[in-house]
Amino acid sequence: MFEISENDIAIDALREQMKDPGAGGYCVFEGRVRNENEGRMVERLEYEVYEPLAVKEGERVLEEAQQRFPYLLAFCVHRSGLLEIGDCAVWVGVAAAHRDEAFQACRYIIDEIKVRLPVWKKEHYAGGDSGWVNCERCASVLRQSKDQNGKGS
Amino acid sequence: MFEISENDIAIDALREQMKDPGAGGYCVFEGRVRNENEGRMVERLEYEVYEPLAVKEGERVLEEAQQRFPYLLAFCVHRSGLLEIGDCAVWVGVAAAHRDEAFQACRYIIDEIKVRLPVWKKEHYAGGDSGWVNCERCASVLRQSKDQNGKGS
Amino acid sequence: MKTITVRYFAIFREHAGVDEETLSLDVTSAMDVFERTRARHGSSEPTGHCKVAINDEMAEWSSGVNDGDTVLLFPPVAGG
Amino acid sequence: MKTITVRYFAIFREHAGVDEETLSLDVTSAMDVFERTRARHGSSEPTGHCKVAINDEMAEWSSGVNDGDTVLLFPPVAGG
Repeated sequence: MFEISENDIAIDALREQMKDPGAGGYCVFEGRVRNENEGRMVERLEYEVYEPLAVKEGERVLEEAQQRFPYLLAFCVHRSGLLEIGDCAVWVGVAAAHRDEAFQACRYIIDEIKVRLPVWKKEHYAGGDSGWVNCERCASVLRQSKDQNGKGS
Repeated sequence: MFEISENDIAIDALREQMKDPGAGGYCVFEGRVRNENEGRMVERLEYEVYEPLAVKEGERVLEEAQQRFPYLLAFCVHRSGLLEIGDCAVWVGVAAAHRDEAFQACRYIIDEIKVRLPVWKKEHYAGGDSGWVNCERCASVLRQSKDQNGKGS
Repeated sequence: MKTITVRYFAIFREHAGVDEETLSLDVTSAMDVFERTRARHGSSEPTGHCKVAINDEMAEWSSGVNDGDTVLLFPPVAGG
Repeated sequence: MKTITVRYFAIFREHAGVDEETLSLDVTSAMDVFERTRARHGSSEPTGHCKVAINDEMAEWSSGVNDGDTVLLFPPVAGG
């Protein structure tokens, strides 16, 4: 099950759901907001999520993980909105018969979630400015383009 | 930090300790008692731990993981005594700057813990009998030896 | 001419100054839509890490667009 | 002869019927101790997955033992 949440991720409740008498291994990954990225001090973070497609793609990732590393239970919740340092931005939990499937499925899910979902991250820096992660190149292209074309048509 | 616990592992308290503003990735593994092992129905489990050496070797494993996959925080707790199906037998948590170190350190720790610590697991089966995991070959050697030598001297 | 609704996300939305707009465009593919709106979304590298969806389904840049379609333009993603 | 305290764990303890015992043994190495107590701990494969410690430090089967040492005999482990 994949969900987008506008509020704090309810980790205790998620953990309660991850119970299966056949599960010998349970692996969790939490992505948290850290105070630094590529040498810049980060003060808070904002996630924009296009929920209809993010949920569809998230469910697809969980199914792919199930095919590759058969598990008993898997959940993934991704935050949207404004987050502070230390907040949980994404939570992945996998319960499987053995630890190898649990680790591998969990890793597969987070790796794919990070690159495939329509989710964008804006970092707010200590200096007061901000930037969209992975979009700086686009932005610089824009700036050149605006310089050349005036106010962008 | 490595600990042996005679009581339920206090997972919520452990999680509270795994906070660091520089941590972007946090990986947890829980080994749980499952209801089946190698085709036999398991009803409960008993861990015997030789604590002085288990703690020493556990601490060593955490240090090795730190050398290989530098992390910010890592804790590991292993149970001793009687456990029921679904109980947490071992808990490993690693907080690191990025997810790769978190996953790899966590996996290294559980893999080493399982094979190096003086910890023994006795499974109690549905039929009422029991067996020490990994020791059946030793036991069969003993039985032959006792058959040959009478009551084993 | 086709009536196409274009939706912008994240940095594209900030550059466009609108969430979405409905335009009359002489276009065949999703790529054509991206190029026609380049001045708004501010990117000149569609074949890079940007993505596109048509009517809430992920699509290819070569996918065809029909009259009345909604085209979603996604700048490089950064989940997790 | 050396006075050696031998401690048994898990299946070895069950077989020996005691946690530990102090014996007078004519031994040089940890391996010698293992072999002299074979009838008690019930295993004939010391070089397999069994382990040994001397005075609470992990040791090799070839490690020497001294008068007064405590030798800990560990059957195959199964953590986690």
